[in-house]
Amino acid sequence: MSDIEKAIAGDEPSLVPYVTAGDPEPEATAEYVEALAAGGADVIELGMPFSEPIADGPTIQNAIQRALAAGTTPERFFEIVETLDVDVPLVCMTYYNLLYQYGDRKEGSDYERLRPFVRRAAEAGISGLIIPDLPVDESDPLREACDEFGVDLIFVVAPTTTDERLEAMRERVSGFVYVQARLGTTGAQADVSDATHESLARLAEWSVPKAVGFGVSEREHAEEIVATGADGVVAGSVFVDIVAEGDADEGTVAERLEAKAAELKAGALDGADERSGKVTDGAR
Amino acid sequence: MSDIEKAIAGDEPSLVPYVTAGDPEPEATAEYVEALAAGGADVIELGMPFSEPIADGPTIQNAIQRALAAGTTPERFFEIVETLDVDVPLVCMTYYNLLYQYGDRKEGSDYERLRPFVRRAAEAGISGLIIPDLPVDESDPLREACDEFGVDLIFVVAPTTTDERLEAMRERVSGFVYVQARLGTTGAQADVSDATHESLARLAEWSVPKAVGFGVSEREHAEEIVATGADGVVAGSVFVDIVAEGDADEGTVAERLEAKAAELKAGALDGADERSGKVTDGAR
Amino acid sequence: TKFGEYGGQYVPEVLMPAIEELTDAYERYVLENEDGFMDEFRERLADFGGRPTPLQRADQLSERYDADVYLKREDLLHGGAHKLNNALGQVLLAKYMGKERIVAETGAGQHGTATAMAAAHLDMPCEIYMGRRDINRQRPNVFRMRLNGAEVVPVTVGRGTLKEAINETMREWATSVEDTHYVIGSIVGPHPFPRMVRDFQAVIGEEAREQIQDKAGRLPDSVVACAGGGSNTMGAFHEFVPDAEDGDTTLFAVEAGGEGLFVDEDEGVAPHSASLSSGDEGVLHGARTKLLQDADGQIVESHSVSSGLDYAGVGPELSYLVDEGHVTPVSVDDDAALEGFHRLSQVEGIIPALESAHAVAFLEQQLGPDGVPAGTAERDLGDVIVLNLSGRGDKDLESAIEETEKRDIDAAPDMGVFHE
Amino acid sequence: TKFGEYGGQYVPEVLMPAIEELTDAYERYVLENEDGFMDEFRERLADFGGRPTPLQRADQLSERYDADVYLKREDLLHGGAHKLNNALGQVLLAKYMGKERIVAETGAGQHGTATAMAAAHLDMPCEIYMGRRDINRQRPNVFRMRLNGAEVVPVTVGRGTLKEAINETMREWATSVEDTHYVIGSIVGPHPFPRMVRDFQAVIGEEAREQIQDKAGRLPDSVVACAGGGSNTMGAFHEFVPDAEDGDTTLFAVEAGGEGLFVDEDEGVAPHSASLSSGDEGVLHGARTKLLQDADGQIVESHSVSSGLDYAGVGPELSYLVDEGHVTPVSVDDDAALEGFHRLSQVEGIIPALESAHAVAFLEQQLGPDGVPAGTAERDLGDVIVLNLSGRGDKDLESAIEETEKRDIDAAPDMGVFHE
Repeated sequence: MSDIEKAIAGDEPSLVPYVTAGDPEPEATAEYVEALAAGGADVIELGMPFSEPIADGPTIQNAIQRALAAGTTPERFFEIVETLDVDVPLVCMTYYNLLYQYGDRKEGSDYERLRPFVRRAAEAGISGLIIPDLPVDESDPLREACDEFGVDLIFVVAPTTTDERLEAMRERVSGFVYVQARLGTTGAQADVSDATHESLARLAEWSVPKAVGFGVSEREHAEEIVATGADGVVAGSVFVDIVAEGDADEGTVAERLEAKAAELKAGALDGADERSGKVTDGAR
Repeated sequence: MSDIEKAIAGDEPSLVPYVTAGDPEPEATAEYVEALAAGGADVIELGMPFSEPIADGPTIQNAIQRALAAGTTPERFFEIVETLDVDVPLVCMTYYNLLYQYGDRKEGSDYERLRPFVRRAAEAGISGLIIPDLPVDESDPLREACDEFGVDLIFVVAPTTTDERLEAMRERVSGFVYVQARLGTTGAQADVSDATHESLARLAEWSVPKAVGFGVSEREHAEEIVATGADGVVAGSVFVDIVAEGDADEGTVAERLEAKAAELKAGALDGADERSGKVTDGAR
Repeated sequence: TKFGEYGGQYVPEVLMPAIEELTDAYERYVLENEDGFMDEFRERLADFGGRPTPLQRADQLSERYDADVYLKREDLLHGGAHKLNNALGQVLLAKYMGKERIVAETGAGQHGTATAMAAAHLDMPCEIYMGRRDINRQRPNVFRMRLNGAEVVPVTVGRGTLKEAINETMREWATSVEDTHYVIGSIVGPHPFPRMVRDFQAVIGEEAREQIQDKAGRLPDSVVACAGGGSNTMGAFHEFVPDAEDGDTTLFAVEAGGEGLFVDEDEGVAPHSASLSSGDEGVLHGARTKLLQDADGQIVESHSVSSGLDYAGVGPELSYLVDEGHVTPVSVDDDAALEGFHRLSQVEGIIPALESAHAVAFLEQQLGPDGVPAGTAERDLGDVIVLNLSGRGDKDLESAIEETEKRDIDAAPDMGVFHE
Repeated sequence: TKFGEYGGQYVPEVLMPAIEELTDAYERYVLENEDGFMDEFRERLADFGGRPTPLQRADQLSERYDADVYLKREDLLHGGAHKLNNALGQVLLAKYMGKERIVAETGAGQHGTATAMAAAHLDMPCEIYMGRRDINRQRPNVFRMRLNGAEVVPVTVGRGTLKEAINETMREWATSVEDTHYVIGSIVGPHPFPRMVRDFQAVIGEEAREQIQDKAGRLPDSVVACAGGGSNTMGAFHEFVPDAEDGDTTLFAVEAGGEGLFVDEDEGVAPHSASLSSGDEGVLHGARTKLLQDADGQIVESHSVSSGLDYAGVGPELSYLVDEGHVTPVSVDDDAALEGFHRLSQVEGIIPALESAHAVAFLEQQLGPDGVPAGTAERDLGDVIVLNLSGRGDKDLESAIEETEKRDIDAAPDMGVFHE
């Protein structure tokens, strides 16, 4: 069982927050990550900025643009990761082309071209990868490199994913499965779809833990997701919004990140209680 | 022999100046016509303004536009003519549509529709008509009306006119034949083409006198034309320009019209002398 | 040289030889196909111009009007309108005649651009006379002419619009007839222009008559075309005139009703361009025809939201066919034309020229849910309708939007957010 | 799903079912003509689009280059460019699939206008995503889309240009895949788009291959087409690929050389769009292909005087055919393209799109009096050349004139007096 799997599948429901590394500048990221950990994050997703983020909504697109403008190259990303002083596992979310082009080698098999990235990621302290534009059918070379360096490869399951594709993912996934709660790309929205329940039901027999995301911004969302049966809650845009707003009267970015993480974590805990039958403050 | 024919074919070479009636306003025309007569004009051409003067150059187009803007309708034109106190024959130059639409009768044969205009013209004191957009092939109805009321119908001969068309004109022309000295529409230009000589040669046997125009603005032009064998000189734009300039330090419009007419007349007289063998001041 | 009493050659004597030379060339090359002129013309029309143009069934208009409406797609011709048929024919004829230079006048610039294209294609020097004011109003078309290598000569006399440009081109032609051909843009002017331009444009109706019989299995009940000078009109109608004489097909010439069919004698203005519907016989620009004039015979200023229809005269042949009862003149006003512009754009995905939008509007006027059928027109439109879509509307975007904003046009999209 | 190692389906999981559904529909309707789909498509392309487009011998270019130069006149297609072939195919396919709504992205607006036309023609609601900055730069195309009834959705994220519009359309599609089809505008994106768009565009080459054999009596020595994303390129080439494999015909893909074939890593900018000539393999917008990127794999900003070629990637099939040696990538720079624009306008009477002007410029570069032939290209162009004239230049008038004024272009006319 990998670190990530342990962190998510533990006794408590888990929180997986996301921020874009290097947003608004590389120097800021360490403080933000530490704040999220302090707020109760169990695993932290760090976005490595790519110029064409087709799976991300406007909020994260803008964060990525800020990070790129501030010079957050893949190498700089790894340097940031190396400086982090947190004891939660870190997941790198980025796009396939950055893995493919990493390093000096510009030819060879996919496996050979992906290896340098995965090795560097493992060395820097990355425990897992989410590559939203890499379909499971194309993932074997990366899977092989991840296995070699002990890095988890996390897949996203959508409400529309076919059974056949689910089976292909089940054979290859590790760490956790990222359940997309509704159609669309990333972005904070007020509702969490009923589709969550259905999606989780389809994954009931899977051995890896399930974290549900896309649209989580409030304590109640987290509670509902966990009550529905998820092992963890993924939230991104809500944290990126805090970074985008900057320090404010209500607190510094770090303070507000920590508070939001704590809020969502509390929601998740409420959801777990609810699932196990206890009525909590947050339950309606 | 009509008045016009007599005036042009007399012993002296003749001058046929043109102004647009009603330019710049109907009240001005009488003074200008009298000035031209005083300057030595033998026949005076009066333009009746038509909205689409396709045979006229920019100078006369603008004069026509001024006259129209000042309210110079065909009826007003005739009223102007009626007030004139000159003893030279007057020719009306205008376009076919104004003849065709004159009067209340809006149907019938061409002859029936043209008759009212010609009768009114004759009554007002017009001795001849020049209708530059009426080709000789279409002119019989107007010829008939002109004959009825004793009005001359003058045709324009161009350097390019075919022998066949010349013959048709010869059969129908009266008053004088208007010889276009060069290709183009009306307008003052510095040169008078060699084509004049050639054109006159083609008309040598005609019984009506020949007046040559298009581009006459200086004494030398008139001289050259008459020396070449013409009975008269037609000049338009040079007089219209004087009207357009208005009263000036060098004299009123009427004074300058008279002076220019006298200059051209003198040139014509020089030309006649030259033709009969005498050397004059103006000869080169 | 005439159509009944219409037509003729009412031009200054200096132009007569050129017109006689042209008449001779027209008879030999066009009518008798001497030296294979017509073969070359048709081949160039196909390869350079894009003929044949389709006859397309307009599915949504057909449903709306419960009739089979077919569009003759002259908008797809090179240059974006039927104008090229004529310009190419005349420039080629000038070449056969040994002329070395082309002049033409243009108002909105459509005929000028077509002539410039044809002249470039056939390697003929070309000068386009255009009123100064029109040059300023029609910059994209000026650019197109210049890009095609034509000289654009500004005409500054008078108001600087089409009629001054016509006068100036006539004048220029008069000084250069020996080596120069004047490409008149419509079925107007002295003989042989009305007949010759019609013959060059007749390919529209020739194709359409064959195509409709292929597609509908029979002759159309009606053919509808907008009419300004009338070249697209006669082009579409010519082949159907015998059918009209036989009573099989009704030919509707849709004129620009502008803001109403009257003449303001005091101002010398007609707020429309409906010479066939409301004009009187007279002589203009070399031909006897129906035209808009005041009681004295002065030509009045016409008006239309569509600059291509904005002309006080009309081709003499159309005047004749109207008098003979073979062509039915009708009109739609500016508002209706704009609505037709928007309707066709939205329901068929074709942005029509504002000229052609008049023909579209006539269907709505007669057959639409709120239509006001005039006389027997509704009945005569029948079940199978051919509408000549004479040109595309790209040239009209700005003015159509501007004119739309002045009015309350039901079908119009909201441009507010995009229009600065 | 691939062409050799290129292509694939590198998209978020949420889009996979839509892509699988589309793949299934593509195979049934397009490849197997189920329910007569391809018959209806071809019929609509003919009647609505104006196919076949002519293959015209360009007399004056032929003389200049001492070769038979033929122009495939896609500029005459409805809308003014080859784009409609694809847009009509996809909107019709969406209808066969039971979709109720169309979304598309557009940069300069050409694909958006073609899609809006096709959607209006087929009565499908349509939303076009367009960057805010592009909306302001391309107003006439915005008007055309709106007139055709499409919603134009401004994308304000980032710089407000094409790539943000693509992201936003993908995102929109991800939330509405069940009833919505995303009409991709070129042979890019995940399978089946590159193959399907190529099949819709292949009609260009199918016609041209037949036409050239009719006219020249044999296969061409070369086919020349500009290449941005590459849809007109593959459309022109596809039917000739077997001839290229046999060594009979050389296929030249002319890329936008912009201001030079390099990448400024510091600025993240490539002052050109020549992915085939100078790009490296990578993954962009759903497909593995050659693209312009920095050493890290970040996509750089491309550049071309022609907005339709201004794209950092290229269709995966072209990448494959280049590697296999069946397509020869070449490039001409901005200046040469502008000169090509003016040359064709003046000597053939056809104002080309700035995209297509690149193909014209390649002939001059290789065969012109001051040409600088590259490698064997001059020889390979041969005696019979087919040049795909992918679109007309009306959309480019203002920018072509503006760009010309910045430079010293020999062939350009003086616009000073008309350009305020």
